[in-house]
Amino acid sequence: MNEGPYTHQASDSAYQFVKAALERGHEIFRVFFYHDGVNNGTRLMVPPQDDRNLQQAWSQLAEKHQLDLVVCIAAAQRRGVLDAGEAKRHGKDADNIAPGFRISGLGQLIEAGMVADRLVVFGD
Amino acid sequence: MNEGPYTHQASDSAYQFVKAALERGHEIFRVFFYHDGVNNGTRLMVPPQDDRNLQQAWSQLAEKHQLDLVVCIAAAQRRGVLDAGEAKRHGKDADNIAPGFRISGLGQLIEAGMVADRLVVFGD
Amino acid sequence: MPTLHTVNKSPFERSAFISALNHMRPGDALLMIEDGVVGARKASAFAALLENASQRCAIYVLAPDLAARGMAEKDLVPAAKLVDYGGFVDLVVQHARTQAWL
Amino acid sequence: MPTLHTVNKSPFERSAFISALNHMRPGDALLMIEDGVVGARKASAFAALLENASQRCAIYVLAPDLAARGMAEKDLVPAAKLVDYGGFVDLVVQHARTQAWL
Amino acid sequence: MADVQAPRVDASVKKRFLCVNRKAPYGTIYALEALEVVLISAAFEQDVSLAFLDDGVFQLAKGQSTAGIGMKNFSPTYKALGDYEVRKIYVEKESLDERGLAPADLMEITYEDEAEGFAEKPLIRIVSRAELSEIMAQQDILLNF
Amino acid sequence: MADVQAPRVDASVKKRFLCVNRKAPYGTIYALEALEVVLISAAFEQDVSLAFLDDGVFQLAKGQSTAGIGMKNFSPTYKALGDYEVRKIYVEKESLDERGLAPADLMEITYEDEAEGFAEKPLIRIVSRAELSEIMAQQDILLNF
Repeated sequence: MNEGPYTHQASDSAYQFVKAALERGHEIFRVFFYHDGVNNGTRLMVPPQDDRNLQQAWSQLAEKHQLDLVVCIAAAQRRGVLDAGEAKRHGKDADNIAPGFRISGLGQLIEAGMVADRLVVFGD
Repeated sequence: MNEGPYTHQASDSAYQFVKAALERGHEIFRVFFYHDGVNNGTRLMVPPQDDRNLQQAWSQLAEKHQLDLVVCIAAAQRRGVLDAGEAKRHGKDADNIAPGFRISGLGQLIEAGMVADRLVVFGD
Repeated sequence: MPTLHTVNKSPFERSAFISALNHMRPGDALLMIEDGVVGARKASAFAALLENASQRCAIYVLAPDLAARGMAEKDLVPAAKLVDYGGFVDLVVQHARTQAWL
Repeated sequence: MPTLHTVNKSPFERSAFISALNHMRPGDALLMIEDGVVGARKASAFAALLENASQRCAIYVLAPDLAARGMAEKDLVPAAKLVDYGGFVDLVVQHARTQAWL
Repeated sequence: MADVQAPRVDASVKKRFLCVNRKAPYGTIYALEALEVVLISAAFEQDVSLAFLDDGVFQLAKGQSTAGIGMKNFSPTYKALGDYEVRKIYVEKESLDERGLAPADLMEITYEDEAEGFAEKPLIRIVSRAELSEIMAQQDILLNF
Repeated sequence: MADVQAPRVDASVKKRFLCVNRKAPYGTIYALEALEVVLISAAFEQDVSLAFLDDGVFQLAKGQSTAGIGMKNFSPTYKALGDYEVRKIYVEKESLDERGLAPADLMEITYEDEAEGFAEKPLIRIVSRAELSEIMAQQDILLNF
């Protein structure tokens, strides 16, 4: 997942794809958020009430299916997506990571490529 | 300013343009951050030490030249950029707006078009 | 095992569609999603190119994205087959790898 | 008063460059910035088109963006004039409006 | 659709704004957020018009149905533009042609002409590329999406 | 350039990864963040190669100088790829031709061949479009940027 929410359809497409794969009985080893994709993982988003909330959609799907949603740490730092530990480490007074997302390294993408049978990229 | 920091060069280009305009003695009436551009206004970004910090660059330029940096409220809500008031209003436990940025409505863009002699758009 | 190629951008806006066609091998499949679906319109500037590619590759269009843009199967080149998100998943399974022409 | 057109994307990647050329009026100016600078390369697929446009419009290329991509004036079509960010500002002032072909 | 604010500037300023729409809807948010700008602009009593060219013409396509992609269908809002004092919507003919689209493939967008007993009149004007270039050259402000 | 982590999976898994680079540098971050993926992948002892096609060929252009745009010049990192066990960098000939670029316009990237007394050997291989299509078809994983 290479793009943030709302501006590009990539997050919606990836979400619909993952949901369909789960419905088909496939296992989703991991969803890796890279580049602007890390912006899907902020709990501060407040979309209009008649619009979808992409962070909540991902978080709820993760909870229901025990999905591993990984936000790339280097990409997240550049763009201001932090968990409590990261915030503390960098002297920031707030964090914004959403439930169900965890911050980890790029190696998690390579690892996913090694373990999973298929890897699909969504982006701009 | 229609794009977020780092992924697209738009924020860098707009920053260099504004700096050059100020050096030429022009007045910058306002910088309006729309679409993903709102993501320039998060104080949580922690880019690598050998890279530029675009939020700080904007904040410092704003302080030095009394620039009016306006983040579109509707676009910011969608993407999770909030000030303390917005956070409270929406029941969020944190905010992330950076110093020198203020959140306001889209009318500020129209108003800027009415008042300024020129309007230049930077985006993807 | 062949490759699934996805194109998510309009060929009128970006060259990714042409790049995909240029790199597809016989037996590969092309799936047009998001704004990419508009590239499958019949009577458009890209219709002939797509019909030609369909001689050696299967052409799929994501139906929900097509409907969002006000189009239906009747608006497309005859070679295009509609799939839903489940069909997208099946295509990923049926091909050894996916190349996303972002 | 004429219009300044900015193009920030490569013509090899997007159609924005062609759209800009198609909508420029005699006396308008084109400024190529960011990845758009690669469209001013001589001997590229777009060089003839740009030389042709230069008969009726001024063509500018943002020098800092050109240098970032490993190029210099000698790599460009002869009609292209280099400007820095200050020159960009001057162009905006000298034209009544700016059309950004995003 | 978005908060309306009272203009805080000299109300006698009236400029020509053209909102230039070049992207297909849904694949990116530019179409929707451009529309939000137009709706807001009504409160400022400016001379606002819209141009649809390149893939922007798909924004006006009839029969958009977004149930399958989980996104909101905002195309009905275009039909309300007449109520927001928009009087000029330009669609480029060459952009339609290249995409195999005809004017009949676009939504009908009308306004009520007060001067003629609120008669419903079409808002969309199909213009050539040369005409659109001329229209762009007559504007004070170009809002690019 | 980024944190190195020990692989937590079965170390005997060895897949062919191809990093497909299609965008010019600096205008977007994809080139830089793709490079970060390649550097990290070295720790996993996979068979990683890189392809440069379309505007991606500009990533390898000689003489990049970013002082004027305030961004970091990351092009020297490509020259270090040999030290990260990368042995195959493919550049598409047709993409060079269309852009008026010759192989001599690209940076020299070499690796030390252990089998031949650490002789410096070129890492870049110019391949035709057909050859690159074939190479893509031989991969397990395509990383698209």
